[in-house]
Amino acid sequence: MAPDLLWTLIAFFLTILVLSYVLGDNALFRFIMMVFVGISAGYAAVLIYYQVLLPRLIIPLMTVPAPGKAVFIIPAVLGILLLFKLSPRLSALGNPSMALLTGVGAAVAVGGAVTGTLFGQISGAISPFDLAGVQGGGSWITQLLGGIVLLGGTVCSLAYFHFGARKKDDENTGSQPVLIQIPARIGQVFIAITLGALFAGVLSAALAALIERLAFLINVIKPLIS
Amino acid sequence: MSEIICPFCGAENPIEAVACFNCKKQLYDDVDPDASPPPRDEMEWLKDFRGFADDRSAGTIKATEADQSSETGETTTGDEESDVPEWLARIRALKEDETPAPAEEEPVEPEELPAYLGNEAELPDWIKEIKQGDVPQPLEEAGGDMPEWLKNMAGPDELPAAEDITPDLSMISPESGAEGGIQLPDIPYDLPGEEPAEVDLGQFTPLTDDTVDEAVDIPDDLFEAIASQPEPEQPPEPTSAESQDDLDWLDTDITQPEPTEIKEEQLTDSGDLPEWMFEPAETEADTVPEPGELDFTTLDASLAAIDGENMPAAQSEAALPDWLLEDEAENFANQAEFQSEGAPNLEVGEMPGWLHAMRPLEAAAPELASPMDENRVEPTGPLAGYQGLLPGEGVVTQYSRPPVYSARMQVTDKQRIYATLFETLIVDETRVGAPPAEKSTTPQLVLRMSVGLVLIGVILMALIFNPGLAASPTLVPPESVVFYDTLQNLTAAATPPRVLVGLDYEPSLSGELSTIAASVVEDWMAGNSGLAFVSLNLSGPALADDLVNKAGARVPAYLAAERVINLGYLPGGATALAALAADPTRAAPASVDGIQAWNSLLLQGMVAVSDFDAIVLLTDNTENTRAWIEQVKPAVGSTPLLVVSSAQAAPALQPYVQSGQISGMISGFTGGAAYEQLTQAQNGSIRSYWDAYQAGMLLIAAFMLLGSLGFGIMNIFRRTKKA
Amino acid sequence: MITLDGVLGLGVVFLAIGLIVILHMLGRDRDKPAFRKIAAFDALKNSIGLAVENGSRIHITLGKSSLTQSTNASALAGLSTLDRIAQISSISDKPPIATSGDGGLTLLSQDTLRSAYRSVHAPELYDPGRGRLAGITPMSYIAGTLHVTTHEEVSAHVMIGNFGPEIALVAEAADLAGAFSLAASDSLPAQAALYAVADNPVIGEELFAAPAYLGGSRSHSASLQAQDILRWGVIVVLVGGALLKAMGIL
Amino acid sequence: MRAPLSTAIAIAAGGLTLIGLLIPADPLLSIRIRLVEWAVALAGVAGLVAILHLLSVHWRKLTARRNKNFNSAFLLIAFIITFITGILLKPSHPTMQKIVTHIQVPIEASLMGVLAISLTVAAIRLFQRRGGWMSVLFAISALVFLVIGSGFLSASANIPVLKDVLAAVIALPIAGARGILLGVALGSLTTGLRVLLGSDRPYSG
Repeated sequence: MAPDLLWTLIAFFLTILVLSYVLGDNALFRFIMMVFVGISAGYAAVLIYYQVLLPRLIIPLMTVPAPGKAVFIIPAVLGILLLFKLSPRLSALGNPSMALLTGVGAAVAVGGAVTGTLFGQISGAISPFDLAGVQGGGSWITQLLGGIVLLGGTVCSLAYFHFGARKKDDENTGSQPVLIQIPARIGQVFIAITLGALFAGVLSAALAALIERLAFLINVIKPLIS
Repeated sequence: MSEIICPFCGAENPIEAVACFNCKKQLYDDVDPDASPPPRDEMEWLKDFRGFADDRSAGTIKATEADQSSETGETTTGDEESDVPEWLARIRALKEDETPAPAEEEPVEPEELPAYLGNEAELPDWIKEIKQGDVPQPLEEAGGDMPEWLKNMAGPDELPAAEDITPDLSMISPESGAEGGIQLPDIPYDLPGEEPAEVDLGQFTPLTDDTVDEAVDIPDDLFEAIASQPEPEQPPEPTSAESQDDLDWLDTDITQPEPTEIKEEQLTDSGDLPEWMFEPAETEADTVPEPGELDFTTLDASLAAIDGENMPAAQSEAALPDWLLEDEAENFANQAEFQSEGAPNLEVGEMPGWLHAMRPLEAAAPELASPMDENRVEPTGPLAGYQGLLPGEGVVTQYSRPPVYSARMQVTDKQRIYATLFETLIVDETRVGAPPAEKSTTPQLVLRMSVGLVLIGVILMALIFNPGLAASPTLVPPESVVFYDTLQNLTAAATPPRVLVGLDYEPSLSGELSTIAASVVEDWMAGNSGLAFVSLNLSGPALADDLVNKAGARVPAYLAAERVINLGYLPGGATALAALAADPTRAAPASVDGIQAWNSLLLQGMVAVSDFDAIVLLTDNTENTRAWIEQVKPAVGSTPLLVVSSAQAAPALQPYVQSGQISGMISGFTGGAAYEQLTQAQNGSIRSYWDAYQAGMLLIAAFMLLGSLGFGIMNIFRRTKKA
Repeated sequence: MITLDGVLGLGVVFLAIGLIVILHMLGRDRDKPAFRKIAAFDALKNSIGLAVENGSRIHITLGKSSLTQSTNASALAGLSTLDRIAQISSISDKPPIATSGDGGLTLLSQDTLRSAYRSVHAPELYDPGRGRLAGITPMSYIAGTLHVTTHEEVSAHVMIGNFGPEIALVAEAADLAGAFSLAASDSLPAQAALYAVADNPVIGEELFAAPAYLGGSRSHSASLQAQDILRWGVIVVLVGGALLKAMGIL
Repeated sequence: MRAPLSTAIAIAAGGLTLIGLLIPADPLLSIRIRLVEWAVALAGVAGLVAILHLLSVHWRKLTARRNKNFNSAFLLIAFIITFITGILLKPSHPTMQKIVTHIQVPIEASLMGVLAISLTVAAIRLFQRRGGWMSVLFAISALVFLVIGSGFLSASANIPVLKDVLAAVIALPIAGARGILLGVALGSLTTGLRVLLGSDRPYSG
């Protein structure tokens, strides 16, 4: 049997077994899921070794001359310390490595949130109000109205998430002032519309995946039938 | 009418019978066959009563002594109140008031004792009497023929030394015992009959060597005293130290009214009690504490606390262990018998009518029904020869019907109304509702299965027959138009463009994205563009190769080996992108094949991301696209960022499109189909799926509409039902 | 190269730090600030109580975001939530189980469980097997989490982190198993899918409020208050910027 | 305070990286790049450690006295085969490509297909699960965008009014999405800062 056909048959049966989940959870599906987790973990381990550790740690440590080595020794040591996480007794030795990882990660999250999303979205929200450069040949009134609706929607959606509330007795949850409740309600409308649109998008993507899989099954069966 | 069952032949005899009419045997062990039986109405109840007195502890002796005095004609005290027995006071109280005093109604609750002590108004009559100071009086009167040791116990300040007391105990005469007994309050009269049983246990505990050793040092003369006791199994009396401890223990009882605590204190503190008293108590410690005995000690203590002048009596009584009080009671019993036997001609004391009238009431109480003679010797059975055993058959013969008391509760109308109100309040709580039906997942599974099968069936039909009914989209979103224009402009340029392609979709969505991206990559290939693939996910490099192979197969003229380089996987997500934006040659130095990418023909001379003519992002997730926009876009300046996105990410990416951070975008099958319309591609890959896609989308919409309507209407009905 | 965005960004960061620190210092433990009611978190508290009562397990899944990705903030919030839940349910017969789709996140979930048990003086409850990697790729992570859903006697699933819409498969499996499910994600597609599938969906920013609503430390409340202040700052900037733009000044 | 060294490392590394991100000028930029490289390498090691832990968990399940899970054996076997093959052949080898394209892709894409059915069922049962006007709006919006997404309305694209209406409707979700994104950004900001201030220390286990 040609290796390509073998691979195709493997893909064919895997597709059928996974789609059998539509009929309910079953032993074959669970078996396939476990195999899948194992294979993806194996593939990831190989990729991490060849594309992360080898080029970023091991090779530089072996090739880079002494002065520059120190730069690679630190992550190597931290990496070795991280291996102690496998031992419940010695796992604390890996904490500094995790601390560095977490600190850098937090910084990346903060930097991205500020320069990327905050500034990006604010400039995006106010850009329709640039009446000087009306896009697409549309009238400036349409653009302004559109901008106002979107800005209003954005502001109200933001207001919906306001957490503060009036303290009632000793409870830590209370009601919000009307000044916030009204925009919050309007914000809910926009959020519901957005979630609905996103849901349709997710359904569309998932349906596309299903169609592609079913088309694959047909393509495999067709030659066998004819 | 009660009957007596013969313990020997089981024949029933009338209650007044002394000997069984059937077997002619004595029905009572404690009746001397030689002695002429006294008239029933005089002696029978007295015998019972004496028996009762025998098994009562010291308190009862007051009543016994009163009877005896009625026989001997001896008056105890001049105080009228004092010679009225407590039970008589109770009967009077009963006559006066329908509701009996709690002390007589039920055994004294230890918890209530402090209240008793604290609140004088609630004190039972007997305690009031003591408080009136009529108890010490007999002590003074009896002082004449009081033994020396008892005189010494006049007051707490004159407490005699232990060695003075201990030997004299052996010389206690019935009289002195009686005198001593007189001081004792009649508390045990109200106590259940189990209490003496416990005392018996104490008496029957064998005095082993261990116990002797463990006991607080017992002087030799104490053993002589034991030997001089009428019963050989009488335990040794406490030493002076113990009696002193007893006094302390009395005091502590006030502060610790809890019966169990008191008992434990007695049990645990071996200094308080000698070992022989300690052990049996231990055996009973496991059983439910007997309020009787505990009340006794506690109340003694309360006596001590109530009035300072009562101390002598309390102390003298407390100084004497239970078994000694028992012994005094026996002496009375023996004396009474002795008198009845030794002086048959003596005129029998007249039984007062009131005493006779109340006797059935006494007989009714179970403890009164069992006369126990400590002198009786077991005639038969394995315990033959033992003295002071509980007479089983004797008890059998003494059963009598308990009196019937009215159980009717007298409540006022107001109380009844409150009760009814309360009942209505709790009726819902007490009603057992039907258990909530367990949520069944079967309908959901059936719905899931049927929806899945229908959807798959419809898609399969559309794929197999491909009717071509679905019209290609003519509405093309502006961002797709920008995408198309940018691509066309770049590929139309004199020098083929070099494009950085970020492959950032998971295998799960490769069905959608590889299909859309294939036509885009084909167009880049058609313009002989140089493509450098970089991926943010692990499967990316493999998916990139697969995409290039698929697209390259449709553009035979394109030399993929020269024009395409796969920079592989960029670990670190946003940080890797930041590194890529800062210095691509360091972030992705080599290709997946291990070639130094930036020295290759394709990427030669490139040092920054901005050197690329365009950045094309094939993505299925918003976050990584955001990372590209946040980290890479600022570094590339005017270089266009074109996005081919999955339909699931498109709405979330719209803000970035509108803000101009994304130059152009194709999203989902719809965007892909629109792009194919723009490129006029004849056999685009999306076209083959279009019918199935549109049918599937409309079917899902129909399902959703039907489901929403159905469940929405059901909800409305449910609400109206509730209303 | 110093850019205006960078300087402004630094200003925003220092403003946020100042707000958090000041509000943290002003806040008192006894007089915690009041927040609006979020039904999902009330339901979560109840389900934790029920899980402790009936001796079933609570499953917290932290998503697939790598620590080096900008989406890791949701995972960090998930870790704080895991810490609180582990503390609250420490008296349960079955300690909670945490799954994740990233290596670093897995190790952090183990550390979080360990420190949570130490803080309630029950270090013996810690079992590294309770903080595990479900799968290293996004879909294998879902596959591994599905396995936990069906095999670990879980009565409550708490999904807090960065997911794809495929997390809906886990929420559906939880629903079929009759288990409670609370789902919060910073990913918009995942939020949309979970809104339809999960029992108690948490929308957008509410995800970051989970630790404070579960009775977290004063700093959690302070950061929520700071978020509110910054929110109105952003609203003011939006409106002001729009006006200035319309007037051609900006 | 617990783990002072780790906390100091987290605050220092995070602070330097953040400043380097916002002010990309040397030496801050080079420090940030270096720290990020270290973090990436450590993330790789953490991935391997977590994978080893995953294997140990399934090994325990396999060797457990009670409730043995034999599927764990298949997981371990699948891992070993893939790992050895990958180490020997390297990731760029066609066989490794096939593992992705003929094993991972079919399984993941099929799961995505199953998700389509799950979401359809969820959409049908939406009002059974929860009522409220927000759900009604969600359902209406989803329906409208499903129809638009299907391209069904493209046939009637010539109607000018409909074209404008569709353009306006398609733009509507932007407002909500922007509001959510801004909110998430604020949440990310404060959450990240809690770590940078040493208030949250998930690494102090």
